[in-house]
Amino acid sequence: MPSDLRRALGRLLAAMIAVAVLALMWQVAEVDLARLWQGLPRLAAWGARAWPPDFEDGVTLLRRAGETLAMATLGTLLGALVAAPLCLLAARTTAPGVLVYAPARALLNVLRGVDSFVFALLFVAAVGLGPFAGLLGIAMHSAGSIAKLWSETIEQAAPGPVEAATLTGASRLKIALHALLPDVAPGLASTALYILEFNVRASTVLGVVGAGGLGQELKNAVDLLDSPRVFAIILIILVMVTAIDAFSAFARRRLA
Amino acid sequence: MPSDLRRALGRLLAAMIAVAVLALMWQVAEVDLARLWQGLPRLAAWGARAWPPDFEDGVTLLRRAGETLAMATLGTLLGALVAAPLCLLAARTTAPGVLVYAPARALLNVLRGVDSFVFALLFVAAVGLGPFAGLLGIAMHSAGSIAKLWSETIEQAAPGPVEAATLTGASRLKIALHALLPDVAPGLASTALYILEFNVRASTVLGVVGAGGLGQELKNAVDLLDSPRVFAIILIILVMVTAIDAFSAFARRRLA
Amino acid sequence: MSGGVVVRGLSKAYDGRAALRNASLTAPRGSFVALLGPSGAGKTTLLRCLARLADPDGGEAFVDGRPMHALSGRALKEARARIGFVFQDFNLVRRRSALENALGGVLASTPLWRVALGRPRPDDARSAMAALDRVGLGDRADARADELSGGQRQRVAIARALVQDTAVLLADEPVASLDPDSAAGVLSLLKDLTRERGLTVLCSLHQHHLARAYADEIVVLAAPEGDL
Amino acid sequence: MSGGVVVRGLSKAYDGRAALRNASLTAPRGSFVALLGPSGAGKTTLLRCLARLADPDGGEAFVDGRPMHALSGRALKEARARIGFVFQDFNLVRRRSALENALGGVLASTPLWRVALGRPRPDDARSAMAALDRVGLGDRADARADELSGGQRQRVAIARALVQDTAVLLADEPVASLDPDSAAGVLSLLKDLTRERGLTVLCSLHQHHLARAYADEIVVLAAPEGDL
Amino acid sequence: ETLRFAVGPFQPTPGDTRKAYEPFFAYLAKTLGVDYELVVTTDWAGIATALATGQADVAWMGPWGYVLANREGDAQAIATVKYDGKPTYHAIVVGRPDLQIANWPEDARGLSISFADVGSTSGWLIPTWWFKTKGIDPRTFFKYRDGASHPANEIAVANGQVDLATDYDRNLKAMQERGLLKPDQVRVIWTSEPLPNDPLVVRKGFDPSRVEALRKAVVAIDEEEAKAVMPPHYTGWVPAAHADYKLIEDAGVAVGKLKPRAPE
Ligand SMILES: Nc1ncnc2c1ncn2[C@@H]1O[C@H](COP(=O)(O)OP(=O)(O)OP(=O)(O)O)[C@@H](O)[C@H]1O
Ligand SMILES: Nc1ncnc2c1ncn2[C@@H]1O[C@H](COP(=O)(O)OP(=O)(O)OP(=O)(O)O)[C@@H](O)[C@H]1O
Ligand SMILES: [Mg+2]
Ligand SMILES: [Mg+2]
Repeated sequence: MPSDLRRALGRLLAAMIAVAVLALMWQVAEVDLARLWQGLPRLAAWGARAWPPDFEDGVTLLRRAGETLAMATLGTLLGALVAAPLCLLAARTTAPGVLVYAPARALLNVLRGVDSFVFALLFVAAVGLGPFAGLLGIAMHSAGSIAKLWSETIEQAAPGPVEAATLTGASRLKIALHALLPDVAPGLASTALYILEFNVRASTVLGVVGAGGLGQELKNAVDLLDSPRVFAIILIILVMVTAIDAFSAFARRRLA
Repeated sequence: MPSDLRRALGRLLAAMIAVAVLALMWQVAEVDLARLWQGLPRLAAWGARAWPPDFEDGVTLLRRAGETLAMATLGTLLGALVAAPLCLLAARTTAPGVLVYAPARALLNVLRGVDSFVFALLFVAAVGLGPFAGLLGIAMHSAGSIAKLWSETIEQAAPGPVEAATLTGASRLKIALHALLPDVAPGLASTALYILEFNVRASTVLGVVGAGGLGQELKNAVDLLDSPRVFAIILIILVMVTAIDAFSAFARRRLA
Repeated sequence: MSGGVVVRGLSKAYDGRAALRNASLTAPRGSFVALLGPSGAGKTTLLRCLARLADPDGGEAFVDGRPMHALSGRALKEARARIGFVFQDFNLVRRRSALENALGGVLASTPLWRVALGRPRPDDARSAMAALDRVGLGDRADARADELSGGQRQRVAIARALVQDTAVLLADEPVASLDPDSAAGVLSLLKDLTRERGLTVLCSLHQHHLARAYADEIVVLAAPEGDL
Repeated sequence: MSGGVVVRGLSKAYDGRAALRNASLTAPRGSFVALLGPSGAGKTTLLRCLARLADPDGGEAFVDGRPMHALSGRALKEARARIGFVFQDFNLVRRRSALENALGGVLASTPLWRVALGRPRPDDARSAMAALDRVGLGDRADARADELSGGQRQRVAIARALVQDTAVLLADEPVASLDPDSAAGVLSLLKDLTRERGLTVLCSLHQHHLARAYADEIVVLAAPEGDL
Repeated sequence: ETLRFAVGPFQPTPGDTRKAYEPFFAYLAKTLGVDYELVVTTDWAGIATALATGQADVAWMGPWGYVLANREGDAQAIATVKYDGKPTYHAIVVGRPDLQIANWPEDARGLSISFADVGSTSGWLIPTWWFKTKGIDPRTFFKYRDGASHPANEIAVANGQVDLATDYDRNLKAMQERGLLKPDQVRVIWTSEPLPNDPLVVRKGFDPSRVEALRKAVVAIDEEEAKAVMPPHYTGWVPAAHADYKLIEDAGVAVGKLKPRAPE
């Protein structure tokens, strides 16, 4: 009973702190729901100015989309290659021990904590301005994201088959390939393709290294208040996002 | 046999197309490994200029970090609230039918396809400049990301318990709460906290609506090639990322 | 055709390979019918078709008077709610306690908020505890399903079906993981329920002597092909 | 203490609740020992402690002469590789075929690239097929584990342990999901192996008549508490 | 009664901008006897949106940002700021000091150049326009990138990251005075014709009597007062109207970012 009471008190305290923190954040963020409600018609009117989308410069936009897609795909691929070994070391259930697990997770945090455009700028020092630097920046940052999400997917995998494989005395890597991979493959595909999609959508990194990219065109069109062009660019991004989403669904079904 | 041959040929064709596309992307991205190799020492020298980190303006940075955290947390929370019902409609295994599934996924694609700073600008029309508009932008975009990742986690859940619950004749929502949620909870926590972390790191959205944010400070410092300040900001981001990662690990262990 | 289970010429193939071929049987209301047959004969397939967890390719399957093979939508949902099912591999929610799993049997009638907050109605909690007691698991009610032994899990699955309190119970080898005493306990409990409440039990079993001891009738399913 | 299985005073508790209390048994090399006991008695816990899938709280467990309770690191890994294990809930890789699962038994000796590309050595493939044939699953070798019936899955798990070809086999109710004929087939196969190859079998069973028919010795485990 | 002010990216960081510009808005609010709030953004899009939808009242904008806001949301210029006494400034192109360019721009062909973001008057619009009048597309003529801020552009040239960059004279001077750039680190290669300085802008539908009061209040700021409440070198305001920014508007039309205004 007293331990029950203590637990209840602890929960109450935690809940109170959470509410207080949220309230503070609410203040900082100047949340004002009434204003949002009243403003919605204005929002609609303002948004309507984007009609019809302006595809006059369509060829440029498509070229930019192609560049973006190329860089995002290669960058994500490279990131995934780096992530593949890392994720095994950074998952609680597959890491050889906390002496590997902790540094591996710290490394992942660093890779994610440094924005891809910062990595890209570093690589500018090595390979000069251009898409290659952007690609490398994307790869570094993506490796951190992919490995984190993968490691957490791996932690959720069914432990039984891995246990069975362990009893054969096989190496960790073989166990992972034989008993783990089939179980988590759809999840791995899902997150890798999400990161690819994210990189396709990402705006800042490629502009910084002078590599153009669709995100930069979007930012420019917004700066010029050219809503129909913004709309056109968003439609192109949407096509890419939808294609990647469809491919992701296909891959997950194949791997299921 | 002929069907086997056809399948083998199909695979070969797919592999060749994939290689060709990658080669093309390789071209577009101007990949040049030799140059990277030669440039690495320069990279190291350039990176070393960031030492020591410059915390002179530390108080400002901490305030920015607090603002960022507040906005990211509320935005992600709001996004997750929107995502919770959406993800059930957008998961193949829980959607009532393709007539709901397809539009739900399309909606998610739109939410992700429109960048959060574009959403934020739309909300400026409704609620004016300031953090609230940024928060709403983050929420809309995050809802799309969270619901996508959640729906794909749900698709991977063990079907057995859901089947058992279905046979009781209970409503979809009750089935999801009783039989699905415990199975996927660690995965849901993992991705929601990843999106929170992403929003903490995100740079563009808050500056556009005049809400500051640490990402903006980073962008500025990078633009000014102020490496010691960049380093300081990255260290602060790292602390937040590590804290969120630790909280994520804690939550996953609690829910496991 | 009022009550009970009637199967006529039921067939089901997976990817062109027959799993169940032209099966027929009748389990009148209040009877205990045992389903025997070698591994791979289609026992599970038959039971799943009866609950429309699988769609039969041909034939008819009536449960408690309803044509399961022909229902869909709302009607199917209602018909299913009247079927208790013990799965061969239990299908427990592994991160929920034995008690919570047993309470899954009354999910349909539990208010949403109670499901969300994990606060069952006191009556339901009592009947779930009673069911766990009857299968000898009263002292493990708070243990999580993934902390239970194989036989304990199977008994939780049985308790869940008992809590649901349906007219028909389809049980897929419900005592496979149980020791002889527990198995006898469970089967005589089911037998009693056929007498007391008119429950219809269709139950696949491996052990012939158990079938002979408890079943009113035994149906033997032959493997659709030369599968051992 | 050369070969076989020796357990002395083995105990294991989960969260302060005893799952196994002071268990002792001996299975000499080449013998077939059956482990009986009610559901929850600790049969699975004992077998898991023997393979060091669980860490015993006290006592000694020797398998094939090695002190499993005291090993760690490389030595533990090597000792484990000499133990074949049939899990109560099979632990198959559900998205792999029956054949691929059976091939899991020789994972340790298969080159990495073969594992990665799914190209087993022809010899291994042959012996895996032979094992599947012996448990009557030759015609289902290409079926994915999640497309198999309960009894078929259990037989794949047995085939995997046979393929591993170890000195000691720990089997946790390996025939619980099998019909009488299949069960007899599997148990006599194991019995033959004890004679032919000197395999030591420690096997938990529910059905007393099977234990009496096949085991050289029967060990009965009582529940550590008043658990049914 | 609160006036909502907004100001854009005039200084390297929003924090710097706020520090430099807040005193002016505080003064303005005090003179008009109202409360105020001030938002500092990192580009013009947010401000223009806010002005067009009635979410901000008064903004201090760049000329090109203003013209865009005027087109899209009917914002109106009411005064132009004076810098060192003059209501005009110049766009410039700076380069590394060691560049040998005798014949501009022909000799610069193939060099790398960094433009500012497309919302910038001097960093993007005016140079793009000028090159266009010479028959040059900077995207193909140079190794081109855009999107950097003005200070970033100067720093990039000073560090040799790019050969050339766009900026405006006031910024170069300010950075040199604050020690962010040494005098010999960059060289001015090209200077534009005089451009109208930043306007003070009010939103569409802003109360006309208020507009007059505002205009009077800012025009009344003399050099002494300006020293106290405005950033360094800013010396006051002259009255202005949309027509004063026709040059900018024409440039926007010429580079194809604005449609020609239908004759009224
Ligand atoms: N989802 C599936 N896909 C393909 N084949 C299946 C599937 N489910 C079952 N089968 C096959 O159908 C046949 C009948 O399976 P079923 O599970 O009904 O057998 P069973 O009588 O329950 O056997 P057991 O006693 O082993 O549980 C088996 O050969 C099995 O492999
Ligand atoms: N991971 C665990 N956490 C907590 N308790 C456990 C765990 N595993 C087993 N137990 C408990 O330990 C006791 C012995 O379990 P064990 O699985 O060894 O029984 P068993 O003899 O194999 O039973 P069965 O015949 O039902 O498989 C049971 O009461 C069980 O609930
Ligand atoms: Mg079955
Ligand atoms: Mg057991």
